[in-house]
Amino acid sequence: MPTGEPPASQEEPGPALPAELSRRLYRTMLTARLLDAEAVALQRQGVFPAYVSLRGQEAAQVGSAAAMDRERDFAFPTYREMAVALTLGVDMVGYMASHRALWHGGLYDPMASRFAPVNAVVGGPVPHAVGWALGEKLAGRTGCAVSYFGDGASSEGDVHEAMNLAGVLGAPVVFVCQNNGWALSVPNEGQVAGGSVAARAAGYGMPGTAVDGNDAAAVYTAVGAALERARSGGGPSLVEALTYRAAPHSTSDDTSRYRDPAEERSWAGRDPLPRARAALEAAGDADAAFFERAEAECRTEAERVRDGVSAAPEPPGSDLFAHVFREPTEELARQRRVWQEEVG
Amino acid sequence: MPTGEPPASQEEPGPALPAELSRRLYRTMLTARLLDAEAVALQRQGVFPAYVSLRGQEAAQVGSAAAMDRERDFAFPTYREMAVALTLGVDMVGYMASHRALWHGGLYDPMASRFAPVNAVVGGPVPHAVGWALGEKLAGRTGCAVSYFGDGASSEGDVHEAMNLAGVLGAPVVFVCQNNGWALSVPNEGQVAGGSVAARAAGYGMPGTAVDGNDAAAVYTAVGAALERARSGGGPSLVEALTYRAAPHSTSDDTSRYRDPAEERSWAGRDPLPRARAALEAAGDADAAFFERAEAECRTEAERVRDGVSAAPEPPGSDLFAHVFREPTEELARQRRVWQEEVG
Amino acid sequence: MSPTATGTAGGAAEAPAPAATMREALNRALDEALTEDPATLVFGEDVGRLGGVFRVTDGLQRRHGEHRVFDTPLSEAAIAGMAVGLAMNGWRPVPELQFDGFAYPALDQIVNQIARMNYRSRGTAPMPVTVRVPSFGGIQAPEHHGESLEAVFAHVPGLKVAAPSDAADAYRLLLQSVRSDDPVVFMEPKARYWDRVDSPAPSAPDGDLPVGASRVVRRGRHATLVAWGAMVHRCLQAAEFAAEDGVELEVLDLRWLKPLDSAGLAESVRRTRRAVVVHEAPLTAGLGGEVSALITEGAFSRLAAPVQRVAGFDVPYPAGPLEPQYLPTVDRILFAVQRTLGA
Amino acid sequence: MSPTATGTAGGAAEAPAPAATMREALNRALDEALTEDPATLVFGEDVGRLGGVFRVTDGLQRRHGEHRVFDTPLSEAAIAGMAVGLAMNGWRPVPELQFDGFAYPALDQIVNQIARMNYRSRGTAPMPVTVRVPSFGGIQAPEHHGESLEAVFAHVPGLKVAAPSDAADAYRLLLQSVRSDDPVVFMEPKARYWDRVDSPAPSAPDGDLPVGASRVVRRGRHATLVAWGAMVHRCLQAAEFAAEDGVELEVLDLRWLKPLDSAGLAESVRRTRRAVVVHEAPLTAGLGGEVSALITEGAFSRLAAPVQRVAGFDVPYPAGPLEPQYLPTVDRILFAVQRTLGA
Ligand SMILES: Cc1ncc(C[n+]2csc(CCOP(=O)(O)OP(=O)(O)O)c2C)c(N)n1
Ligand SMILES: Cc1ncc(C[n+]2csc(CCOP(=O)(O)OP(=O)(O)O)c2C)c(N)n1
Ligand SMILES: [Mg+2]
Ligand SMILES: [Mg+2]
Repeated sequence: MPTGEPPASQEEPGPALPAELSRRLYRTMLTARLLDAEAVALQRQGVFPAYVSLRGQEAAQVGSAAAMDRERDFAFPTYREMAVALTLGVDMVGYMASHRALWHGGLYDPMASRFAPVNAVVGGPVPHAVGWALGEKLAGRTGCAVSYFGDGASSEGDVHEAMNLAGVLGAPVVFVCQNNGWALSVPNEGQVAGGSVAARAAGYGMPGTAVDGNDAAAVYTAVGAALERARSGGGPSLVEALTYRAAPHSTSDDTSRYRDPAEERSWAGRDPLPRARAALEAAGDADAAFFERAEAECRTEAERVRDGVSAAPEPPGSDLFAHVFREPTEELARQRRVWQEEVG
Repeated sequence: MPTGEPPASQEEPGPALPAELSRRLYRTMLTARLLDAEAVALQRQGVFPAYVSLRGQEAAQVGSAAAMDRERDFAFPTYREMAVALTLGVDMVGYMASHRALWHGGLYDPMASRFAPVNAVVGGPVPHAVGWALGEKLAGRTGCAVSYFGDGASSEGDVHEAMNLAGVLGAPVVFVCQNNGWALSVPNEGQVAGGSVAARAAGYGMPGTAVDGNDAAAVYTAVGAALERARSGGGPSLVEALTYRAAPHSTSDDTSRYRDPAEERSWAGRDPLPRARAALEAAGDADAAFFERAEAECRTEAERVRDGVSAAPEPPGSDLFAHVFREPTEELARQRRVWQEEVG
Repeated sequence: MSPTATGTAGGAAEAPAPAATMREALNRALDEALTEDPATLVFGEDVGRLGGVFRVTDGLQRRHGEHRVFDTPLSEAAIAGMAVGLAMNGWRPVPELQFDGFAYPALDQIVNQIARMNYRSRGTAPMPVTVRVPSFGGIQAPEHHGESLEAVFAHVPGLKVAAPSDAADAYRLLLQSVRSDDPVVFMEPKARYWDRVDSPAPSAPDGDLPVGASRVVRRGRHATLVAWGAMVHRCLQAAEFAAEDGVELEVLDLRWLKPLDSAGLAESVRRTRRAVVVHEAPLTAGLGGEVSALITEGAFSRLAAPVQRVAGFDVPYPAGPLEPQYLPTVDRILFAVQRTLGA
Repeated sequence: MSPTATGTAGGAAEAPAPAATMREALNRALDEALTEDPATLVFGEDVGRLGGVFRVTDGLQRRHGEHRVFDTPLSEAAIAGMAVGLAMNGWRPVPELQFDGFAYPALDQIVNQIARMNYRSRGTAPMPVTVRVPSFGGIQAPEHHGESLEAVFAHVPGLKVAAPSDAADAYRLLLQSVRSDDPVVFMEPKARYWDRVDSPAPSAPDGDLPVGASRVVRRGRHATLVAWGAMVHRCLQAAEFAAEDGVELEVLDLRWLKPLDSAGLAESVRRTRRAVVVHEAPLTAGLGGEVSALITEGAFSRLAAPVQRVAGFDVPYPAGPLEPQYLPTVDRILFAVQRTLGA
């Protein structure tokens, strides 16, 4: 489907979720939205060299991550999955440290958080998810891998190889493509032949679903079903969350060069946060007091993370050498001495 | 479909072709079969270090190549497209020189033959075909590229990137996958998730057809339609020719380690040559005299090529340096002098 | 400076004024190449509508049309691979790989296809491809946006490799590369994109320099500093400091990393008797080893000290605050000079 | 010998008898690794049912099961990429890339992922991956089946690189690599697969050699030949010839191409005062430059002549009849020795 025209499915209301869950999703989305705004501000203030905003994709990220089993599953993100990290309980100061360029992969513990290090290679982490999932199957465990990637990444050879491999091995992995309409300056028409990433799944013999990516409940339900299927031995599947990159590609980007503000406005009408709020209200699952409290508490949390990452100490120069090998080499020790004498 | 079980479509008879064309296809297939046998013999005699037989795939190769316009189109082969070369009128002594290891790419003129140099990187040449096809479109010419690859190659990232690119650019290219059931020792089940390469086409928004690859007429018709479509601006399409690698992967391979002779026997019953002969006879398009003459003339041609490649001179050592650059460098000239003094 | 900082580029296709930035100079070179040869094509990720994340291709699509300057999907291997087919069909492709670290997915097509097709076809299949790769570090970018792959590219038979150090030379080198009928990997020093300073003293009218020629950008007699890309400027800074102590350093800008100017290296070091080679890439198996070997082979009898190497450490290219700790500093260069003088 | 020649391999997991071929020795090392650590996995193209095109993995699937030794689709990038995920999930992957030339499609995953994950995760994500790559030339194979990528691998921070020269050492080095908790690229010299000869005089009980240690396989005093993989044997042949003329050549087998044994190189050349480094890869930016630089840095005052390099030429690896013209010959090695002695 051409970028900008929201998919038909977006008109249908998402399936109803338990009130408690709906409220949790909303609160997490709100925290993500507020923290995202803080991050953009930190970049403007020069605290972050650059930042990649996920604004508009909160429902796709929170909805998909909330469906994961935090004890068993493992997420493989790109560089834009801040709300996934938040949903999975990753140390957000450590996560944001990646955007402050304190450490490329972030300063959180990826193994303990079951959320891989931030990965800047488009398509690169997708085969990792398949390998991790195969590892679960080989070990007779029941965890699933969730592989996050974008519409642009779907053009990379690694993504194809990973999907085919997952199909052949029956690996318990869920491929979550956030199709936000744009890969930097290139819209879907110039990126995804055929127009649908979900449609690729059939070619690998796995289920592929396109869902309204701005409806957290719809995403939660689709990813939940895919996880259930993978967990019960049904193999991989693909969920394409149709959403929109409401912000520029990064704080250094200039959308005026390549996209029509009208498109942004049309998608603004489908902003996942007001929608979630409206749904909660319509269902009578939340009252004014809830929204007031949520606003306050989420803002406090966003500010806590903002202050934490701003205050985080820079890693010492010696960290250059700290994690290159687990079994140190004499040559690197020698270079460390050179650094100590001439730079450190 | 699991390897070994020939597809249902194989039961249906292929569409009828003009008698003259049917006879030409048969003669080319026969020459390929005989030349293939000569090549295997040359390897046994130690004239070729190794050889990759195409036995069983004559219909897929001759049928597809015969549909091409030799004045306008361009073929991008792998290492197993001998019968494609033969059909396109490539200098076969020059082609076979590649198997005698006289020159990796072969000693024919690829540009004049409109048949790219032999390419040993599985999947590697597929993006070349897309680039060539785009070049035709940009130039306002009407040629099409034909990209040959195997079932195993379909797992490579390059093939995916090329198909997506072709779809996005509307490049006039026909992807011809010869699914011969095996990628060296790995059958389709372990290679092609979902079981069908043709089914991948839909994911790129292009037509994909699986045809009986042992029926030259069926392949000719399917590829002809795909070329017609591409030539008239309809963009890329994919034809999967379901066939069988009747011989080992190469003369150094040992199929007893990985496949059941019963499978080979079941496919032997579908050998494209007897089938083509039967079809010619059934249609009354050829008589005994024709088959006798064909046998004799094709054998003569196969022997001419065999004798030619056996007698071909080895390239001089100085050819090491001859074609590295079009604009020579002093450093390479210096190395050539070292070679002259110390080796040549 | 961020990897996608915005900016503007010049329009006209004449040689850039000395005060043009390297981005503007490169933009004009591409504009001129597109103008002089209708077979020239510019394509890659975000090079069309956006004009490139560094704006090096800014305005080219508008001026030369969507058929000759176009965006591709996110497929590095296919970008390099389609260049092969386009070249075989008579075109002169100038693909861009958006960042150094993302050249790896294209490496198979560059090494096994682009660099070999002329050889494989015994000189019948043309391959006039110039692969532009914004390269090297120094701009506090995300991971994989600060890599130096020159040692990898220079090792590949059939490839030529260029890396300019200033705006004026970038213009000349890029035009020379695109006009070449051999494949060239063109490594653009991101850290110098916004820079207007040209090298003080080109040894020759650079326009006449053949492929493979280096140039002495500062004359000196006590030791030779050898560098390319952004490190040339750093060596010039080091030479300034050294001059204050009466140490006269010669600075040689290699410009071409393949073919390498072994004669130019030997000539300079035979005079100065001492050499320090400086690069951003990790030390081990970096191009500094090759340069050191060439100098030692070409000037052994005159060498007063072993060639010193000042390079990045053997660690993954680090994030922001550690970047200045990783890259060769003026101090490290001067320490190395001291070691050669001490000997 | 063809790239898929058949053969048999030993079964038991004890150290190979001196008379075992390198293929058998490697097979036994993998067998032992699979036996001693249930987390070890062997996978790649045709390594399972077929037992590998060189039969190095022959019988392993039968003995250790289809879950621990398995075939993958034809996807080099995914083979390397899945190793990352498997390692992060507690496994010890030993993937095979079927041939050197087909390591390029996997290079992005090797360089940008396998080699960096431990660093990127600040030491939390384990990456005990050993990537086996049948490498180098000399077997009259098709294009892309005779490449030497050691200079590329050795340049990558976070990778270690090993290349054995004989059967017994291949067994020890492969076990040492698989047991290492760091990623190792293990380059197997195809041309020696069928070879039974072990090196005459290991300088030490090799079992005790740490990662990065080279070994002197022949003692001499007039010059040091430095090599790895199949070129070690060629250097030993050259040393035999030289001995007839009373020239005593020392032969140093590097074994580890990262980390490099700079101390071992310096120690040897300080004694012999002359060195020749020999490799199959093209000369320019080959590992020979690094070795030459290390020797010159470590033994400058003792060097009687510049380190000589005998390498493949800067041309694509050629087909059959040209192969012996491309690869370093005994003659070329002896000419280089003469040059060092002449100086
Ligand atoms: C292999 C690779 N190529 C190019 C880039 C540069 N780059 C970073 S993000 C991006 C666009 C990615 O688009 P998409 O996959 O849709 O993800 P989104 O940014 O929309 O979240 C590009 C081209 C990269 N990081 N990795
Ligand atoms: C990139 C790459 N990986 C591995 C190989 C080794 N190899 C050569 S042919 C082959 C099997 C190819 O199978 P398929 O694509 O089905 O073609 P077929 O041999 O059946 O014609 C393999 C693994 C190669 N040549 N290129
Ligand atoms: Mg996107
Ligand atoms: Mg096949």
